[in-house]
This record gives sequence, structure tokens and C-alpha cells, in this order.
Amino acid sequence: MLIPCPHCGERPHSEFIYGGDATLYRPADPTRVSDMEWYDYVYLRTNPRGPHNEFWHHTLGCDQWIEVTRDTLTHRILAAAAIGSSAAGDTP
Amino acid sequence: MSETIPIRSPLVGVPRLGGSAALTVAEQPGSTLLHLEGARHGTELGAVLSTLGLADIPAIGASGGRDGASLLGIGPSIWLLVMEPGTALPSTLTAGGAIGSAFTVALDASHAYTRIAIAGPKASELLAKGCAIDLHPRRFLPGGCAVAALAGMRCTIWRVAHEAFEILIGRSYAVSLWEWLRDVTAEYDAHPDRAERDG
Amino acid sequence: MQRYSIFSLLRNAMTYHRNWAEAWRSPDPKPAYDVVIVGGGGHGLATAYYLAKEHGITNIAVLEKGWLGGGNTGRNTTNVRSNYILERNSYFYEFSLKLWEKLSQDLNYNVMFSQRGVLITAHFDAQTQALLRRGNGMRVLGIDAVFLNREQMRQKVPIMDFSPTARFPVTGGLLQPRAGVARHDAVAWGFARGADARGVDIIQNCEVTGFPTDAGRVTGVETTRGFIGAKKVGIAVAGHTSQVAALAGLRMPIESHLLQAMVTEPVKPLLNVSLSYGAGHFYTSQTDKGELVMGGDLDGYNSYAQRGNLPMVEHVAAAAVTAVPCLSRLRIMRHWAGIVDMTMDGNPIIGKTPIDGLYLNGGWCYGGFKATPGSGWVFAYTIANDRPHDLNAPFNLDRFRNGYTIDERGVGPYPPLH
Amino acid sequence: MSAQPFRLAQGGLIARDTALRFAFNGRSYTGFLGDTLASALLANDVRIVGRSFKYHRPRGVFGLGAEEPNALVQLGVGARSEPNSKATQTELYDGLVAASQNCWPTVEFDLGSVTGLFGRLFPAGFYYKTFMWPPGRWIAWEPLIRRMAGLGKASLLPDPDRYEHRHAHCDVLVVGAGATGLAAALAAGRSGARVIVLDDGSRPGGLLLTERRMVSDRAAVDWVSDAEAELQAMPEVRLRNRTTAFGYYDHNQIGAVERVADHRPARHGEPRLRVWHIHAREVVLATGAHERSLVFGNNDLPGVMLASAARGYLNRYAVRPGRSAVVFTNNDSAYAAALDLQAEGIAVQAVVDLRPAPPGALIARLAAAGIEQLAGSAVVHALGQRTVHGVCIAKLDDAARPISQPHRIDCDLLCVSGGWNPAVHLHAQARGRPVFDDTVMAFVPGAAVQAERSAGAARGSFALAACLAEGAAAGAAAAEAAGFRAPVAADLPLVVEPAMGSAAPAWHIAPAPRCRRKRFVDLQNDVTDADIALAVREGYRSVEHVKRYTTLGMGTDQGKTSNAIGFAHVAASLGTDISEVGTTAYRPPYVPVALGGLAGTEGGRHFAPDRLTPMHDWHVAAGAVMAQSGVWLRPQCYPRGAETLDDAARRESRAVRERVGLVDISTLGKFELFGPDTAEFLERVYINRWRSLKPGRCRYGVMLREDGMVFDDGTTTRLGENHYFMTATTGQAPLVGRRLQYWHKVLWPDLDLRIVSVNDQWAGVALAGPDSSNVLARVIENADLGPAALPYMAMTTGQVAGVMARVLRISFSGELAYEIYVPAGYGTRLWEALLTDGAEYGITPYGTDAMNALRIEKGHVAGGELNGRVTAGDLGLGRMMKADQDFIGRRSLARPGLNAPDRWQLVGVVPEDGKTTLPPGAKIVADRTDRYVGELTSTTWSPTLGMPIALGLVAGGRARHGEGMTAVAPLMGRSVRVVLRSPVFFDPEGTRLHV
Ligand SMILES: Cc1cc2nc3c(=O)[nH]c(=O)nc-3n(C[C@H](O)[C@H](O)[C@H](O)COP(=O)(O)OP(=O)(O)OC[C@H]3O[C@@H](n4cnc5c(N)ncnc54)[C@H](O)[C@@H]3O)c2cc1C
Ligand SMILES: NC(=O)c1ccc[n+]([C@@H]2O[C@H](COP(=O)([O-])OP(=O)(O)OC[C@H]3O[C@@H](n4cnc5c(N)ncnc54)[C@H](O)[C@@H]3O)[C@@H](O)[C@H]2O)c1
Ligand SMILES: Cc1cc2nc3c(=O)[nH]c(=O)nc-3n(C[C@H](O)[C@H](O)[C@H](O)COP(=O)(O)O)c2cc1C
Ligand SMILES: [Zn+2]
Repeated sequence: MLIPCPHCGERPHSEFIYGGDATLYRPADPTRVSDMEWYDYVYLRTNPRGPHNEFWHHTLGCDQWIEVTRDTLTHRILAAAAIGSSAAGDTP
Repeated sequence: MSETIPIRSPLVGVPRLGGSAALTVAEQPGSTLLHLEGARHGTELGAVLSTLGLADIPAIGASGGRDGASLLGIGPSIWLLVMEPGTALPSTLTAGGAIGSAFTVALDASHAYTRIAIAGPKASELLAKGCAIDLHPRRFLPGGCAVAALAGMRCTIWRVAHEAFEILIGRSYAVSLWEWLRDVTAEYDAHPDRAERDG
Repeated sequence: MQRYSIFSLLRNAMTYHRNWAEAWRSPDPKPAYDVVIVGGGGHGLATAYYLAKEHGITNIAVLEKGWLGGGNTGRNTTNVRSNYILERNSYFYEFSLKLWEKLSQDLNYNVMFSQRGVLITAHFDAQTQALLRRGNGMRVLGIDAVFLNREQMRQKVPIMDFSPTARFPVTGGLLQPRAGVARHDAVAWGFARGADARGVDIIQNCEVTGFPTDAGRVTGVETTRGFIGAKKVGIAVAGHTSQVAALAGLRMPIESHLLQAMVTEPVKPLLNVSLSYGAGHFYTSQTDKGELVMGGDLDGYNSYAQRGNLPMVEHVAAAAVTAVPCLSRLRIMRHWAGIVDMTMDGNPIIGKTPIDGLYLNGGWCYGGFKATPGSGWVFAYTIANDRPHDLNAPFNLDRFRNGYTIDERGVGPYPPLH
Repeated sequence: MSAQPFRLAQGGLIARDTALRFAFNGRSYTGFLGDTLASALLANDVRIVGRSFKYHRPRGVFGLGAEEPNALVQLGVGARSEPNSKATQTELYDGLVAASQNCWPTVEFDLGSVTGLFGRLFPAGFYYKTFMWPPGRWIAWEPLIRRMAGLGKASLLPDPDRYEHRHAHCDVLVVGAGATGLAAALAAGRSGARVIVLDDGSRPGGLLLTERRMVSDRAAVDWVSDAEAELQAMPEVRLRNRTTAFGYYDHNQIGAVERVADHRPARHGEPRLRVWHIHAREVVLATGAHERSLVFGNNDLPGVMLASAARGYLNRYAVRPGRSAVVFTNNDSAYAAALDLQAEGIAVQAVVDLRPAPPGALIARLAAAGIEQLAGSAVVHALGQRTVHGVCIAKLDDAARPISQPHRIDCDLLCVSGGWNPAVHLHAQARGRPVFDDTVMAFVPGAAVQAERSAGAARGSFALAACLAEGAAAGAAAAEAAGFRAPVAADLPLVVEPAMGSAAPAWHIAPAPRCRRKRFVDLQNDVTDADIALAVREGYRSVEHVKRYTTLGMGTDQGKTSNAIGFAHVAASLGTDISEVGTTAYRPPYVPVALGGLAGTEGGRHFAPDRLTPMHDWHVAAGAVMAQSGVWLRPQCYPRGAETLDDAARRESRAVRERVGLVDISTLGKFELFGPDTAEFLERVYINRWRSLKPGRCRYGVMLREDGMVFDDGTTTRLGENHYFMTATTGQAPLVGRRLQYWHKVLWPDLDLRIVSVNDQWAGVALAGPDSSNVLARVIENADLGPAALPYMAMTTGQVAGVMARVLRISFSGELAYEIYVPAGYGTRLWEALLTDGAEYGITPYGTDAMNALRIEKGHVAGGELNGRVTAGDLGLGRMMKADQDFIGRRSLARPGLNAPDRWQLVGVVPEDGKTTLPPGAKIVADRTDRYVGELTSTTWSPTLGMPIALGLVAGGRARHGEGMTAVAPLMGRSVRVVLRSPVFFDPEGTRLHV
């Protein structure tokens, strides 16, 4: 796979380390959420078979976390963006 | 003052790589490096840029500068200032000087990296043995730089001329990278060692 | 069931093997069953087999979306062992290993369980200590384990790099002699034949697409071949657990990841133990046909693409020639991948779900082949009695919420690290 | 050295002036430069090359290249010996040594072939049905089976050769340099695009090199040379022979293996194989087609050969593949073979064509050449014990059943052609789905998923004219797609194409009545039509089941010549058609690739880089025993004279307790944090308080994972108002770095701070022991070390040995101690200065063993305890946790599992008798001996207490101090009575720290 790093350009995925689901939302104040909500945040994953918003860390490159939308079935990359400038989708 | 005390190279004691018409590989000791983050656009930055003879601050993957002082864009609002050995530092470029206030972070990195020059017609072929980036001169122009894996180690690769590159490798990795270079440069006679001659 | 033996083989040779019976039928689904098992892999088939054999429930259908055994059962590197760190794992996998030891006779199908031993090599002090803790724990629990020193290692696997220039010198190794490898396809086929012989309908090319419920209780399954009624439904779909559970509205503590494997060209016997390299991602064993089957680490990103990528193949190759230099000239003949269901603690989930009559068997990560008989046995027990057996009680779905995770690697809720 | 009886007097693409000597099965022969081992063996009348996998039947050369199922040899000797090498792809070189494999005592007389006599006992899957007794004793039968299986022998010696990788990028990759590929490359190259052309042959040309054809009034071979020359002249085009694309991966990345030095010795420093990682914008697949066999009795005998192969040996290598031949085909392509053979004086007895009415033009040409033509007929079986001596031929009815009484024709060569399989492998690997095409009777590429297009024989266009046209079009289209303007191909080479009739469906020729001769589908794995029928009959109906049950296509050739035939037999047995059945999955590699090549330079010496500390050279020079600690090399201890490692560690730890020692701690993770929100950030990532930390002060901190388990510990020092210096443990440092960034950039981007890893910039030394302050006082300038200015957990800066240093009064050992940090390039300078000025205090360098002993005495946790399953509470650090603010992991702590009474908690452990050493890795058992309640996590010998001690984790351990238990290590046959106690063995009040 080649991951288009928004900072460095297209690089082999072996330069990156995977950071998992990018749609998780850590409660602003964990003390205010139910055990169930916290459990959902820490443990439960949608694990879609298709487009997936995920984090990658460009460990052997710019050393930044980036956000990528990738199809988990075809491995096609649909979008890639720097953290925050979220072209890659709906992180709060 | 510590500036005057020479930095001990991690490559002291490892066999040196000689040179050939095809390729030379040599350490470039003694440069002063500054790790810079978060440019504060303002008068100080202006001062720094003019000292470097730059109209604008280099983007990621680009570099610029003059008089042996070059600024490399190595990350999102992250730069590396490379000052050649012996270049008398304009006061603006000392961590204490303007540069210190032109950036949120200005850290001495002179000890953090080992600098290796790779030059010759075979230079990009050599790099292509361990680096996935496209080194075609159309794609990776002189002056361009990239942080990428070389033989699985994180390096800043800086093309200083059509056939000349500079590698900045984290100091603790320098010996491992050097040994890899020794191995893969053998075919260019870049070093006299004939031990493993074959056939 | 037509019994297999050297005699039946001789008899059938006389008639040029024209009279062998089908190993399993290919029936059409009935309108309803007592139990429907989703997933015709080793675990699903074993569950059906033990439901019939141990609990007398025979009105069962196993529904497989593709061809039976075509999932991870059909693509795994076949290590069967019980050399675990944590007590609960030890009990469960040792139980499974004991079933393996009788499996060929039990199924009257030779699954070629070869107890040649599984060996983990040690290279660093911290690692040696960890292996000692592990092996000592196994021994306390009555599981076989031996620690080999460097010399004994040299005897056992002379082809490893014992030279002074070895990248990571071998200092020792933890061997489980009773562990070994088996013929993966035969496991699926043997269980299928055994289940079929006890009346189980194995229905291939039948994908489950929904779990109709009534008042919180499952009533059957929607499939690509229509609705099939069921009193109880068991899910055993490994890499697709999240998808299938989602059909029942359940979110899983699971990520699906790629795990690759590869085989070399066949060669004469070279390695007589299943070897697992402690200093890199590489483990291998030689099949009876002669290929060395190799595997390494997960590719490390969510994926449902049942196909590998080059970097991990090359990393495994690098580790292989580093560990065993003479492998360098052996050629890889084929490489492939499977989709493994990585849980948040690296251990499986076998038990009840919030939905009555719906049971879950999944989260096997990269290690469920060895569990096949044990998993089928406890899952059958759980379905038959509507409560888990002591052996699988700890592997319940609630453990994540309650903080009773079973984390062998100790890396927490980061699936690729397990 | 024998002459080459089967070599033609002239012709062929071989250098007759360069004779090469080689040995096969101990006999020596000669061939010519340009030969393959296969052509040279045929030239020397060597027919039996190897033995088959299961029945050990004699086998000869069957094909011409990568598709070869039979002619596998043990190539080379000693460390360079390679099993299963295809003679058809092995270029001949002087001194080549090869031998037959899978036979004993000789390939001519192989005892293994008795399995053939009992062949009937070994149908597909026979092993699933027997060897089950005595129970659980498969292991007893296994060795027999294993010895019979397995083809060649692997060398047991380390491989002396080198391997490398090479990355390449291009606009257009053309795979295959036959007529199609060359046309494609020319078209693409002329557009100025960056083009790479690969061919696995030793020279471009593909099948053109085997055909006597004209391409625009030039001999095809000359056209090829011109094309090659033009491509060589283009600056942006790279043409690579001996390079096989083996895998088509995601995002148009292609893996290819180049045989750099297999056909000649490697030059100095040169690799044997080079594995290419090619990233191509567009790919043209011009990989050609593999000819198929036909299924009839004894169709595996040496002397049975693909028609295209026979033609290749004749035309390219000037070798007579036999004396008198019969050609058996279902399509036109084999006619050319018949005519070429006849022309070279090989008596072609007959062309047997399954088709009742082959094209008239072809019949006429045969007649003109005086070759008998038998239409609507089949070879029902071949005759001969060890090689072909003749064939039996019968007329067929419409259902392809023999009707006439078979009649015999003598011959020693039987050329077969069952049609062609386009090489769709790479297309399929690129996730294309091959579809069955009834007109060419083969699977052809389906819709492309990646940026890839097939052309020529690879997509079922077998006419040369079509190949050239499609190639040119594909090359141009690819260049256009990559953003280049391809000039319209002006001069398409002209070729006269013989009219082509369509092939006859010829999957299955019914055997003559009561004919029991084996009829092979997969020659390498000895899979017969009967095996496939049996599999289906037994219920293994999916083509994937048939494959696995019979091993069809699972050999080193991956069924290139056999799979399609097998699928057709499955279809026949199921009564459906082949497009219903489909294919088995195509997987990489297209041809087997050596592990060494895949490993490249990463194998062996360069496997995983070592990280070295700034003082590494000093340690080595001082005779330190260096030990791997994660990615780092660290001194374990510095033995003197005859000291054992234990002696050395004890001496070193005693020195620290009694006087002063120094240890290299440069491996610790080091971060600098800047910005107004840093304190807030620390509050959120550490379990303890940070806002209260004053400038110039240090604090110990613990981090958790979100699941509440301890993640890492270390110290953080406030250097200035908004400037902090953090250390992390050596092992976790990289992970900590990534998590810190994640927490900041992903969770709390609003926090104003920057985190910079400064790992390589700083060298770190811990100076510890009662005399440490005295030593430091001597080396440091302008710094006040007095307890007031620099109390415990405070920091200062000063000039040490002339360089600016950060001095932290921190202790891991429990002694009065300092962590001194200087820029890495001055690390050795600092180290040596301390040794010099410490000399009179008997300063002693110590390694990780002593460091461990000291921290264990002090009850400080490390790797063994931080196993990822412990909470701060388990370690007795619960009190550190702040109550009033959230931090990473806190929300998970309330869960019952993390507060269970039987959680394993940190304890100290000592032998009951005060002297017996504690076995490392021991488990702790209490009342019941068939269960454990805990384990020893770190064991050592206490310099202070002068006895063995350990840290351990024990269920509910904190409440069980004083309890007697047993530490058991069955692996070592040891068991020691122990007593649990507080984990702090040394100076619990910490008086030594606060002097
Ligand atoms: C490369 C690799 C190496 C491995 N090595 C080992 C090893 O050495 N030792 C070990 O113990 N384990 C190993 N494993 C893990 C092991 O293979 C699996 O854990 C085990 O095979 C799981 O078996 P299963 O029956 O649960 O799943 P599978 O065999 O995958 O069966 C699940 C079945 O469910 C079917 N299915 C999915 N969705 C549906 C649906 N909606 N409707 C109907 N059917 C459906 C699938 O088609 C599949 O056939 C390895 C795995 C891989 C991929
Ligand atoms: N008359 C017939 O029925 C018939 C049938 C088939 C072929 N042909 C003849 O064959 C030729 C077809 O031309 P073509 O160029 O399409 O096929 P080709 O077979 O001539 O060339 C294909 C080339 O690709 C190479 N190759 C295949 N896979 C490769 C890989 N993975 N990596 C690197 N190289 C690889 C092969 O070694 C070969 O050199 C024409 O001359 C045609 O007349 C005729
Ligand atoms: C233990 C084991 C041994 C295998 N041996 C072979 C083999 O000898 N030849 C072969 O072509 N494939 C072999 N394979 C791989 C299979 O052909 C196939 O690739 C694998 O089961 C995955 O299926 P798929 O490739 O159809 O997706 C083996 C697989 C396993 C699990
Ligand atoms: Zn990047």
C-alpha cells in the first residue's frame, strides 16, 4: 500500500504505524459519561468492511499523525489529511 | 565554550568508505544544526530570512539559504537549519539571537544527527537500494529534501546537487546505517575492501 | 457413515475407487432447525459435531457463505499448542489439545496431528525470563514444557544460526513436546463428515444476512437462500464477526486484520519441529508434503482484503534467513492472507449475547485453529445448556466492560499489538 | 565429454563458438552459450530428467520456460545447491552441475517407483483415510510419507550469496518483451514517458524467438533486435531481461525478481538476485500465454512435449527434440511445429487433430510437406516404459469417444497442444477476475481494477498481427493515461497471418475400453483425471476443494499448464460448464522467489538496526559485556579478570552502595515540551499532580493506558516557566512519543504546546552513591550542589568538563545520585571526566545488571513488573493518583476487575533460609500445588542484605507480607521456600536520598 501523507506525499505504508479508528470520540469529561459509553469508547469498534476513517503515524517520515479514509476491502485510499484539517471526515 | 569543543562522531573507529569515480560516501562532521518549530511571522523571522537570503520560509520538502546556512522544511512548520562547518554564525542565527524568538522552538540539534555526503553518478542508484522515494531528477530536484526510510532507518535526505545528496541520520543509528552503506556500496568500489570478492 | 481404514481403502481399490460415498451431502435448507450455526469453518463444524455427539441435538444446519473450510481454517499455519502465559488460557487450550490427541480416531478422518513439538527461541535475558515464567506456569498446571539451553537447541534445530556472527545468538528455547501441527483442511472436512453423518445439514453458498428476533429472542436467520427458522443460533464467523454481529445490532470489541502466510517449494525433510523465532516476526513448520509454511506478524491495519502485501512477506523472509541462513535459497511458491478477528485483549469471545438464543464464538485472532475442537466442544455445551462451561465462562463478552480482560501480551485495547 | 548428437548443424540463437561444459547426474556434457539446461540436455539425448512427486514416474522436459512442471533439478552443489530448479529456465554456464531429484538410487532406476505399482492404493486423499492406527500415532507413519514426498533437498549450509532490493518508479511498466510487449514499449517510449520493460527471458522476443516468421520483410529475430536497439536508445526507457514480475500488489506496486548472477559468477559486491519494488502509474501486461497439454494414457512419458516447446528447442536452440515425431493437437498452433520439425529432418509421422475439419489451408501445407494428417482422431495413449516409443491413435465420434480400433505409430517424440492459457496471473493478482472465453477456449482477463491493461497472447489474441497492434495500442493508451502524448503508431509492422481455425473443446478424451493407463492432468503433483472425478464424487465439489483434496495446481509451477484442464474436468464431473466452475485463486508469486531475494539486505547482519549510545565505544574498549535491550546495545556489566558476570554485577552494585558508580542512561526516552499549556497536558497524561511543580524541580510520574493499566513511568523536570524535560523508559520510549503526540494532536489540539523528541541530542549518565556529590563537585563549575540549592528532586545547570550540563538530583538506585545530561557528542568526554575525578573515590562504571540489583533492592518497578496487566494500585502507587482531575485511564479504574481482591500485587520475596538463590521465572504456589498464585518478576542478589531477593506479583500480595510460600521452577527442577515481604528492601525511609 501507498499512503499519501499530506506532508510528505505518497509513501509505502511500511513507513507508517497504524493508529486505528479515527471516528472515536473521547468524552470531554469522562466522569460524566455512563460506564456503557466509556466502554464503547475504549473497546467497541465499528470495524467497517469498506471506507474506514483511521489514523496513521508517519513514523519514518514527518513524524506526524495523519487521518486517512481507506476502503478496508479494496485498500483504496479515498482521502488523507493532516490532523485537524479534517478532509478525511467526521472527527469532532 | 562548548561550541569550540569538537563533537565526537559516532563513526570514530568504524572503517571509512573511500571514494571512486562512480561514488563517494563520507561523513560531513562539524556542522551546526538547529531544530526549529512554529515560525512566529514577524520582524525576527524577517531578520532571519534576510540573513539567509530568503524571500519566504521553505515549504516541506524544500530548502533554501546562502553562505553555508540552509533552512530545510522537514515537517509541518518544522525546519532544520544546517550551518556548514566553519561558517561564522550571524548573531541572528544563534539560538540566543533572533532565531530564538522567531520560532516557538529553537533547539540545538548539532549532536542529534550524523551527516553523510553521498555523491557521484551512482548516488541515486545507491539510495534506491533502500529508499522508496522517487529520486528521478524531474521529481526530486536539487535543493529538495525528504524525511524517509533509508534501509529502514529514518533519515533526512537532501539533494544538494544533481548527483549529490546529504543524509542526516539520528546519531544513535549512524553506525548501523554506515554498515549498511558499506555493504551496498561494495559493487561501486567505493571502498578498497575486497574480502568478499566472489567468482 | 462408510468407515475409513486401510481395509476399506484396499476394498475400494479393487473397484477403482468408484464406490466411495460422499464425505458430506449437499442438501437444500429445511424451513427450520433446532440450531443454526453461522459459519462453516472448523469452529462452526466442530460445534455442530459436538452438539450432535455430546448433546444429542441433530436437527442442525451449518450455513457457509462460501465453501466449507475456506476461511481461516483453510489458510492458517496450523500450530496446535497450549503454551500460554495466563491460567485461563492454559486450561482452555490444554483441554483442546487433549481433544486433538484423539481427534483422528474420533472423526475416523486422519487430521494428521503431528506432535513434533512447538519451540520458541530465546535470545535476550528479559525474554528468557518471560519464557521461564511461562514454562514454569505450564508445568505447575500439568502441561508439558521443557527449557532447552543453547547446546540442546543446537541439537534440536542445527540449521539455525549458531555461528559467532549470528545477528541474535540463540540462548535457549521453550519447547512444548506434545504440541505440533495438523492438516488444516482435513480438520474442516473431518468435522463436516462427522457432523453430516449425525444428520447435520451443511449448506454451502448460503450467506446469513439477518437475525430476525421476536421479543428479544432470535427466531432464525435471513439468508441469501431465504429465511431459515431456528430455536438457537450460533455465530462462528471469525474474521467477519463484527459484520455478522452487526446484523443483530451488536457492536464488537474487535478489529479485523490481515494475517499473511506463505509456503516454500517442497523439499525433503529439513525441520522436525514447529519453530517460532524469538527475535523477529517469523515462525515455520514443514508440512508432510515438504513445503515450509511460514508466517509472521499482522500487517497491522484494518482489512477485509483476503490477500497479502509485499512488506510483511519480505520482513518474514528477512527474519527467516536471519534465523535459519540455509533457507535463503529456498523459494516462496505462494503467499496468501486471512482476515483475523482481533479482540481488544487478544483472546476469544465464546458465550451468550444480549439477545436470547443468539450465541457468539469469535475473536480468535491469529490463534484459533488449535482451539477448533475445544471451541466447538464448549460452544456446543453453551448452546445446549444456555450457559457457558467453566472452561469458556471467563471468555465472556462482558469481561471488557467489567475489567476482567485476559491480556497475554499486556498491551491493552490496541488490537494490532496483540 | 560427449558430442551433442541432437544438435542441428546450424541455426538457432546460440553461440557455437562458446562451448560450455556441464555435468548432469555425474556425467559431463557440453552445450553452447545461449542454451538452457533443458536444451543442452536434449541436445545430448538426455530424456529422463527427474521423477514425479507421488508415483516417482520418469519425467522429461515438457515445456520451454516458466510453465515447466517436470524438468526440476537439484542445481549446484554445497552451499549454493538449489532444489527444484527448472531446467527450462536455467541458463547454461560453464561448470554448471545439476542432478535429478526425488529418486533413489538413480533417476533411471528409482525404487520409489514401486508406489506406481500400488498406484491404485494411493488415490487422491488416501492419507485422510488411513494411518490412523495405533491411536495418536500418526507421528509414527509420518516420517515415511515425508521421506517419499518433498522433491529436492535444501542445502544445510548458510547461503554465501548477497541479495538486494531496488526501488523504481515509472509512468508505464510493460511486463513481457515478446512481440506485444516490445510493440507496447516502443509506443509508450516514443511518448517520452518513463518506461520500464521486464522480461523473464535472457533476451527479449518471447515466442518470436521460437518461430520462423517474418515481421515486415525482416526475420522476426531481427525485428526484435531493432526494437531492442531503439528502446535502449531512449533515455527514459529501461529494458530488463532475466527479470520476472512476480507479484502485482495494491496501488500499482509490482514486485519483480532479477536474476543478476545466476548465469554467471557475481562481480564483487554484486547481488545474486535483485528484487525490484516498482511503482508504476500504468501497467501493460504482455505476459503471453502458456500452451496446454492434452489428457490421454501415459501423457507424462519423457518424449511427450508441448508443441510450442518442441518448436522452441528446434528453432531457438537448434536442438532436435526427437528423431521421429507425432503431433497431437486441437488447434492450429501445433501445425507450425510439425512443419518446422519436418523441415529440419525430424520425420513427422502424423498430425493428429481432434477437429473433424481443420482449416483447409493447414491441411494443404501438411500435404505439401508430405505429412499425414489424421482429422477427428486422438492419441488415446502413448507407449513406452521409460520414454515414448510410440502412440496409439483412434478415430473419435462426436462425443470424443474412440470408435476405431487404435492403431500404433512408432515415434520418440509426441508434441501436444491442447490450446493456450493466457498468462492472466498478474491481472488476477491485481484483483481482476478472469472470465472464460469460448472462442479461445481459455480464461482471459476480465475488467481491470487497477491501472492495468492486458494485450496480445495475454488477453487471448494469439495472431502475431493482433499482438503487435494490441501491444502498440496498449502502450500508447498507457502513456496517455499517465499524462503523455503518444504519437499515433505510424508504422505497424506487417505480418502475414495464416488463417486460424478455432480450437476444439478437448478437455477430455475418453480412454479406450479397459485402458488403465494413468492420464495426468497435473504432471508435477501426479494428479490424474480419475483423482479429480473421485474428489467430486466424494463431495469435494467446489473447485477450491478439488484443488486441496487432489493437490491440483499446488506444485512449483502452480498449474500453469494444467489448472484449466483440471477445472474443465471438475465441470465435466459436475455436469456444468467451466465458466460455472471458475478458477482457483491466483496468488503471488508468479514464479517461485528465493527467500534471500525477498529478504534483500535486511536478512542477516542488517536485520533490525542497533542503536548505540554516545559512550558505546568506551564501553566496548573497557571490556563491557554488551547486551541487547530493545533496539539498544547496553553494558550489562564490566567483568574484570576472571570475574563471572554475577561477580562483576555484585562488585559494581556494592561499589554504588558503598562509594560511587556511574551508568550510561542515554537510552532513556527524552522529550522537551514547550508552551503555556504544558502543565495542563502533564496533568492529563500523568496520574499525579503537575501544576504545583516549580521551575528547577523534578517529579516522578506514572502514565496509564485508557484501560487503566500502567503504561510507563519516568521523571519530568520543569526547566523554565513553559519548558519541561521528560524522560521515558528505554523500552517504551518510541511508543510514549507517539502517544504523547496522539493525546495532544488528536485529543486536545486546543492545548498550546509542542513536544519534541530530543533522544539523540543528549547523552545521559547517572552518578550514584554516597560519594557522588564529591565527585560531581570536582567536575562541575559554577553550580551550587549544596542541599539547599540542589535538594532531592531538583535540577540545576552547570559546566561539566567544560560543557553545559543539566544536572538532575534523581535516584533510581536509592542512593544519593544525579542524572547528568550533556549534548551527545560530549557524552564520552563527560564519562571520562567523571572517571578521572572519581578515581580517588574508587568510582566504578556499572551496567544494567547492577542497576537492576539496586532498583530491586529499592523496590522500584521495571520491565518484569510493568507487564501491561498491572494497575498503579497493584504496584502500591495508588496514593499518587490525584482525585480531583481526569487523566488518561482514570475512568477505567472503577471497574470491578481492576479492584478484585485477588489481583496480583507487588511484593518483595526472600528465601526462607536467607541464602538459597531464587530461580528466575519461578511461579509462586501457596496452599495448592496444582495452581499458582503469583510469580517472581525480577530476581537478584542484594548487595546490602547479602542474600538473594526478588520482586514478585502475588494475588492479594500486599496483605500477605510475612506469609510463607514456595517459588517453583519445574523447568529447572527447583523449588524454594520463600517469604513475602515489603518490596522495599533498602532504606525504606529514603534517608540516603535526602542527605
Ligand atoms: C495466516 C493465518 C495463520 C494462522 N495460524 C494459526 C496457527 O498457526 N495456529 C492457530 O491456532 N491459529 C492460527 N490462525 C487462526 C485460525 O486460522 C483461526 O482462528 C481459526 O481457523 C478460526 O476458525 P473459524 O472456524 O472460527 O473461522 P473460519 O475458518 O474463518 O470460518 C468462518 C467461516 O464463516 C463464514 N462466514 C462469514 N460470514 C458469513 C455469513 N454471513 N454467513 C455464512 N457464513 C459466513 C466464512 O466464509 C468462513 O468460512 C491463523 C490464521 C491465519 C489467517
Ligand atoms: N498461433 C497461436 O495459436 C499462438 C498462440 C500463442 C502465442 N503465439 C505467438 O506468441 C507470440 C505472442 O506474443 P506475446 O508477446 O503476446 O507473448 P510472448 O509469449 O511472445 O511474450 C511474452 C513474454 O513475456 C514474458 N513474461 C511472461 N510473464 C512474465 C512476467 N511475469 N514477468 C516478466 N516477463 C514475463 C515471457 O517470458 C515472454 O518473453 C506471438 O508471436 C504469437 O504469434 C501464437
Ligand atoms: C498449511 C498450508 C500448506 C499449504 N501448502 C500449499 C502448497 O503446497 N502449494 C500451494 O500451492 N499452496 C499451498 N497452500 C496455500 C493454498 O494454496 C492457499 O493459497 C491458501 O489455502 C489460501 O487460499 P487462497 O489462496 O485460495 O485464498 C498451503 C496453505 C496452508 C494453510
Ligand atoms: Zn509524512
